[in-house]
Amino acid sequence: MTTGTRTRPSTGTRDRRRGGRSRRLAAVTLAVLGLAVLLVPLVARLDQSQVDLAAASLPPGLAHPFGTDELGRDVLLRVVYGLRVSLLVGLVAAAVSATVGTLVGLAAGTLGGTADRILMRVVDGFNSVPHLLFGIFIVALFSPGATAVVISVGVTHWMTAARIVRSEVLALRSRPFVDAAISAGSGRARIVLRHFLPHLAPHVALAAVLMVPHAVWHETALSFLGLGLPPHLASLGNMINDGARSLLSGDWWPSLFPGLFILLPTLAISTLAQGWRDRTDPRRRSELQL
Amino acid sequence: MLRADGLTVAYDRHRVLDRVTISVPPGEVTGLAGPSGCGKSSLARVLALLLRPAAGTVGVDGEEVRRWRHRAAPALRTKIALIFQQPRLAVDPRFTLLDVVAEPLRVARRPLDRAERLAEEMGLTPDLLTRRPHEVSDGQLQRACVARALTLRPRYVICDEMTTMLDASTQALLVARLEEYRRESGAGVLAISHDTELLDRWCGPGATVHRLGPAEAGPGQADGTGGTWTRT
Amino acid sequence: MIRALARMAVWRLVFAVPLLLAVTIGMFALAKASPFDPVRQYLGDRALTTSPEVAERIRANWGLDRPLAEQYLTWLGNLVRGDLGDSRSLHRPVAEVIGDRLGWTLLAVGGALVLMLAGSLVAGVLAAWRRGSWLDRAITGTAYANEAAPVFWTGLLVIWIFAVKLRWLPSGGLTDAAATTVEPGDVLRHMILPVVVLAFSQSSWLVLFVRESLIGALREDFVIGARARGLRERTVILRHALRSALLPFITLLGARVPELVTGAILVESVFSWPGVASASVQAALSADFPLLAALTLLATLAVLVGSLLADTAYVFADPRVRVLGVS
Amino acid sequence: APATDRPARTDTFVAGLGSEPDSLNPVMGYGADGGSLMFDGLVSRNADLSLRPALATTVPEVKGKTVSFTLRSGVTFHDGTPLTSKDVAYTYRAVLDEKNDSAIRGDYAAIESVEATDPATVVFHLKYPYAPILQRATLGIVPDGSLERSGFEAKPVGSGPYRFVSRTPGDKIVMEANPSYWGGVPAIKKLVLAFSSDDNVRATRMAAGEFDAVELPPKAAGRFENTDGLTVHRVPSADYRGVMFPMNEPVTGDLAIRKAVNLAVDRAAMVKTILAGAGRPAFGPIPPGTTWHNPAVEGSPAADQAQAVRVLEEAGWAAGADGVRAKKGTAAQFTLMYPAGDSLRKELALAVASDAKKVGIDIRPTGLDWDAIEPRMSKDALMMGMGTPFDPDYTNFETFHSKFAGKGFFNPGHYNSPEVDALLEKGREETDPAARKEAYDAVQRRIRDDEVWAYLVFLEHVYVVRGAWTGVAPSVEAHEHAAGGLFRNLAEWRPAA
Amino acid sequence: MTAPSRLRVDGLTVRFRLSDATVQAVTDARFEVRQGECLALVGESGCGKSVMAHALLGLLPGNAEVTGSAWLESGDGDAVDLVAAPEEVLARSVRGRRIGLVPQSPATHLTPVRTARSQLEEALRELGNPASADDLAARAGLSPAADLDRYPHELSGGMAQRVANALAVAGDPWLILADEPTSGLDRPLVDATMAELRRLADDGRAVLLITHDLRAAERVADRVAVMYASRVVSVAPAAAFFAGPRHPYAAGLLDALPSRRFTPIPGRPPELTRLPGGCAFLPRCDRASAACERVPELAEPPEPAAPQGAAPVSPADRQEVACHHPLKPLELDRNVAR
Ligand SMILES: Nc1ncnc2c1ncn2[C@@H]1O[C@H](COP(=O)(O)OP(=O)(O)OP(=O)(O)O)[C@@H](O)[C@H]1O
Ligand SMILES: Nc1ncnc2c1ncn2[C@@H]1O[C@H](COP(=O)(O)OP(=O)(O)OP(=O)(O)O)[C@@H](O)[C@H]1O
Ligand SMILES: [Mg+2]
Ligand SMILES: [Mg+2]
Repeated sequence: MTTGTRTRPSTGTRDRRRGGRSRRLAAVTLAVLGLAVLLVPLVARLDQSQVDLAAASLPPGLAHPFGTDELGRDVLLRVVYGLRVSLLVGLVAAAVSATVGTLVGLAAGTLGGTADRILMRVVDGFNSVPHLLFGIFIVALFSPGATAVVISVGVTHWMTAARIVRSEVLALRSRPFVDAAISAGSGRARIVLRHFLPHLAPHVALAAVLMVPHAVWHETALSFLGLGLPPHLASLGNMINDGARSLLSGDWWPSLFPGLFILLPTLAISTLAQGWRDRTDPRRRSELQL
Repeated sequence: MLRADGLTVAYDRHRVLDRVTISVPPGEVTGLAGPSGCGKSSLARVLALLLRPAAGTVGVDGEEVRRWRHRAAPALRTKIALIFQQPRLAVDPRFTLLDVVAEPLRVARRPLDRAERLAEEMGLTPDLLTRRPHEVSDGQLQRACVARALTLRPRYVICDEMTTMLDASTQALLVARLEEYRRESGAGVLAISHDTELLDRWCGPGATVHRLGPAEAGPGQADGTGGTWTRT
Repeated sequence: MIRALARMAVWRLVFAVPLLLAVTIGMFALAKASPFDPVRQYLGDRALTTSPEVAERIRANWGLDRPLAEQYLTWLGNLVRGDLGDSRSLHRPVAEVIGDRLGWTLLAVGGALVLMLAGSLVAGVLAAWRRGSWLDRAITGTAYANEAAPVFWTGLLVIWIFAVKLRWLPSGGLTDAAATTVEPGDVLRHMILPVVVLAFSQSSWLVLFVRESLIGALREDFVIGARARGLRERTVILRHALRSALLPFITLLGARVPELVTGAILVESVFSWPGVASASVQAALSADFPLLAALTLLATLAVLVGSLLADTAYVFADPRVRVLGVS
Repeated sequence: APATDRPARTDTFVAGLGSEPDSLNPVMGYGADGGSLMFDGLVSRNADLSLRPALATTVPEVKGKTVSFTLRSGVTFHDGTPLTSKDVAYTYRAVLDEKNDSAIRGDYAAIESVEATDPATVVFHLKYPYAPILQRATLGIVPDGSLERSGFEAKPVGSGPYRFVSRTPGDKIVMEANPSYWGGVPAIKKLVLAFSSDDNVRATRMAAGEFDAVELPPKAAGRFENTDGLTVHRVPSADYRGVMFPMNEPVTGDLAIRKAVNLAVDRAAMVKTILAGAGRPAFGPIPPGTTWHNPAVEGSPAADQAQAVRVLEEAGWAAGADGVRAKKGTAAQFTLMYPAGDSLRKELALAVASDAKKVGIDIRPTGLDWDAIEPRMSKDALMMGMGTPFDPDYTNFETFHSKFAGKGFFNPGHYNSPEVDALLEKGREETDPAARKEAYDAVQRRIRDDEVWAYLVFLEHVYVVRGAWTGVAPSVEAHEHAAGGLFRNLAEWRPAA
Repeated sequence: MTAPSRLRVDGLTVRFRLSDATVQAVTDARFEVRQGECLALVGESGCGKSVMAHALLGLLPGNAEVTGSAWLESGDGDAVDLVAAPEEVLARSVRGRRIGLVPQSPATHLTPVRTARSQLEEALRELGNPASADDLAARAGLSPAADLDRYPHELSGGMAQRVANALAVAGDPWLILADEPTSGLDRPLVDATMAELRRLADDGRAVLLITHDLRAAERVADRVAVMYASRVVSVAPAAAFFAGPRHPYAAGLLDALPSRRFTPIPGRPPELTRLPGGCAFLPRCDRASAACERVPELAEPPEPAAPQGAAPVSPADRQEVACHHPLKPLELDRNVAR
């Protein structure tokens, strides 16, 4: 019998390194996109809405790295402009709906009883009215524009987050450590802030990240109805919708590139959110080394 | 005086305590013993105002408690500190040990140095304070919970099996610390334990040790009779 | 516990009536405030060549010129008598429109729900279990891409692969174009693609949430406990970690139903599936009060039942929820 | 290559259509222009759009304010009941009945009353002399009392070459050949109209062999070109798109601006890229190649920027620093609205704006929904679309007559020309075709001279048909889809040998 | 010939990597648990007992580094190194089946959303044990009818402990790692649990009993190992240990019992992130000398505990201690007498 001394190595460092790389990549991606969105409109000498029928539907090439669409507009430039609109709408709407949802869910879950009953029926009520109708109405109340779209997405999409948050709070609030916190003199607000929120954060973050592309599409639907931003202005969703028509004639670039650029920031944000969660989750290190 | 009169506790119609009466006078150690599952921890939770009894009253320094958990006035809640039986469950896994100990101070907006001092008194080394609960041993966590209980200088300390996870030496250390605190502040201590030897040693002569029978055994009696015996 | 659940159900019933009233009133108000003119939507293409007098007359016939309260009360009165009115945009009694289509939507949405449930559980569990592996990356990447991509891309891709290239499945319709009867087998074949696309397109949330909460659960002590007992990995993952991570999943199942219906709209139109979802868009856009109100009523009932089921399921999924009660 | 390997179905023909009729009731407007295969009108149209008798034995003459039709004998509805003048009178009265909310009631506003004098005769009494009444007689005839009977929508009964079998709303309508059709039994025994609103999906389903014929946007049809066994039909239409100018606004009210826009737009490029070749440049409301077209109203399909600039300079619109011209402090700038959901109009609007920019006119496109557009039409220009090939009175009367100025979508630009008013009225009342032609020629010329619109393009509708057929007779189509398109005479299609 | 089965831990070392420090949780542990034997492992809170138990089952978190070896040898010559064995081997054939674990905080090791019964029955089923859940529960001191159908949060501390005890033996393991199996139990239950463990050992199994309850250990343990600051500092037969421990720390520990002096060992335990170079007990030890700057090896003390001239000591009776100045066996007796 041999008495080999072998080692069960720590997987932690390797994991951290790999996670670190993808997080850095995500951060760089977001930074580049952000810079492009902020700077390109300042320095670009091309007009994103300039139609040039003679140069329509050119495949990606040197003059137009992403090609041109069926009206001869430069897809790259429009993607940058579109990102501006869509990122703004997506991020703000996601933040709004996640915040509202979290607040309502926390309130319902922590207060319980009648407050819970009423709040959850309000959630049901909001869920019952067709989202589209609701969204349309909100936009009509304000004048069409980015603000209206953001509010419309926010108002129609907070319910999912609210329900998730509430369900988690229901499970959390009977945990003994909450009792311990109460016993230490903590009031409701403190328990919510210091004990519930950190536990809920990953779920809320995930819901918010998922809301980003959703909001982009919501904006496009409204714009198609003439209630969002005018459909000839570049937004990623509008571009994909427009590009879909040329799909069958084999022109993939006018719809593929904007599609990629909805995905890219979403993935980057989600990677960052994951990293943040892993850093804050105390149990990250306690995962077994399997 | 922290006292409970005719306490009945039931979980979903399953009755755990049946008309139990107990009192914890300030400045003294009161013992509580009883078989496993007889309702000691439940009684402790009621006394800490965390669980609303099905019947009976709880009085803190003569004031009858009408609201429980969050609703009880924070001043009342922090008068009574409960050291939970299962430390792993009683701490938020996201807190560092220092956060755990200092939480009551943070709530009360008091300086945090007392937390570190207490932790040290309980034999926790400084390197432990930055770790999270699952990175320390159960005994270390239990000591953090004891330290937490003492941070706000409570008038009553309820120790629910405070020393189950501790070796004899640390056990002796903790009991000594608690006794020190009791003598210096005049707080009342309710010591819940199965370890009669420990209770004997801790409570000393003249102290009351309540013995809780299983709930089926009928009403728990007032001091000095029935299931309770007083050491002389 | 049963009593608690019964009490909860009774409370729901108590709340249901005012909620239904509130929702329908809200819906009427919304439709009224909608920028879309029902008469113009009704006239469609012809709106441009119809004289304003004709349009006015139709408006009057529909009672649109009367006060909102009166319109609502009339509608409510008819409803109580079991008359849902006539759909303006579809020129048929609302009951008939819904009766014709509801079944197909329920079939598709129900199928999708089941598929989505099973599929996303499997995918989410795999991703969480093999966290950080290429499998996880593939699953999460697909989930995000799926959420970012429009449904019609997915639909087209699937049609192109399975109907055009492989020719395994029909690409649209309820039955074969030439069929005049509705044969179950035929419907089943036609159902596959829309149901799969619908389930797939709506599953991102579920997959990612299952993954998320399972990852959280896998870090808990009780998983170590289960492993220490020598239970099979499958048991540990499914019966311990997943079982305790189900709460958000159940919630999502309940909360995503409205989204599922929204998704159904697109899928129904891509696959020419004769469901009620596409009719609901039409109703919303053309401010077709009677149809819209009936559909909203249905939706409210569905949402109420859904949330009741979800809350009941909580209690079974996590007994700790019981302690302080679900209202 | 798309499916050609599918065994040819001779008995069943599946046509893939983009939009589904809301209603199958002619009274509500279904196939009013003869586009229904389930219903016959009193008259129907030949491929060249000339009228021919259908349920009527002859195409009658309009005499002043009355016209009477004699019915073909022995015609029965699909349910076997004979079709009589009572049914005809019922149908028209139902359309005119205000209670029925018929969308096409306005089109029949000229009718005072309809009388069934005997089982084989119906007499129309008109409110005013109205030459196009015969064109309106293509309306399908429904059985007496069918609106009062519930279930007509669910199972419509007509007298046409096909009878209703079943309908799955959102999916398809199935019909079968009427074995006792007076006009002869159709060769296609079973006809399925399958609906699929997504253009790409329709094209894909065609490729997958599920459809025998399909209507497609030009780009999607491109891939079927030169494919064995498939024929691509491009059918010209009277459906035009153009910029409607508000005449009372400072900028668009200026003839020079309108003229310059008309000169600056590159119609050839629009047809080539935006329409993918499926269209023709437009210079007036009546399509070339139809009887009523005035060939004198023509222009250059390519842009003439030099001429546009000259016109502007002459009128005093001087070039400004930012490239936008101005005249007496007014910038040559206006808004061009387009319906947001209509991508064709959006693209045309963008193209117009780009072209105009080159000559110093700043046009700002705005996408809105129709309800937002309506109140703004007297202020802002609009990318409009209309046109029917049937009678020049249709739409043009309301669009250019000053008495309709500002009434809904009729003459929204407030065009006001007494001369045109008179000519339109003459055309409407006159029954002599030659005199009418003369009047409408003059109307077209005046509109052209006044540059009331900047007409851009006439569309062509594109169809792909599988297999070889004889009897396919496309005719110029209208803006509305009530004429059936290529499929209007499916009953006469015969498989080629 | 079949040799007795045993667990042979040799140089087992566990390090936790933290962002700013390394925790020396177990250092060079060396001991054996033989068939039929109950080895009690005692020591100061936080000295590494539970970590060692988890290390033996491969259940340490991702930031742990385990070196050394721990051979689980069965009578038929089959041996597996628990440190080097791949996860599948541990999962399939070791955990639950050959080594059962009673975790220290039993309540957190129970899945919160399932009843005790369902978890117990599941374990029995998966581990192929035909015994009934009720029997097992009854043996652990639970009342099957009243207690088993509860969810973990409805169990009292002692009940959770008993459930954990029952679960640990569900797979009928050869070795039981019992980490504080009696916390929260009242005296009769403690006695019953200890008797049960003793019975298991006598049946040819082995028990590694980690406990603070020295009185209970005294009754069932064959030998006692003492850990201090991550090292095993003393291994001795139970009788000898309780009669007179050789290590100063062990002596102090016994002295602190409520039934004895009830005073803590003076000084503070060392930080495991910054262990001193020499004997870790040095700062608290009244016998320290310059020699203690060197880490003492675990070895037989100079004066054997066994009476002079007796037969050679069997391995089971051998005493080992890691101290440069071990106590004489009698020195403690004096204390006890007081
Ligand atoms: N949340 C709860 N829901 C239902 N029953 C409970 C709950 N908590 C405790 N019980 C039951 O109440 C009884 C008393 O529990 P308690 O924890 O008070 O006992 P204990 O005396 O502290 O026991 P131990 O000494 O084992 O800790 C037990 O039977 C237990 O099962
Ligand atoms: N995951 C971890 N990361 C870092 N340090 C850890 C971790 N787990 C345990 N430790 C440290 O390792 C040491 C040994 O812990 P262990 O749980 O084995 O102690 P123990 O001997 O079981 O004590 P107790 O009697 O209190 O249960 C402790 O000092 C603890 O702080
Ligand atoms: Mg207890
Ligand atoms: Mg331990």
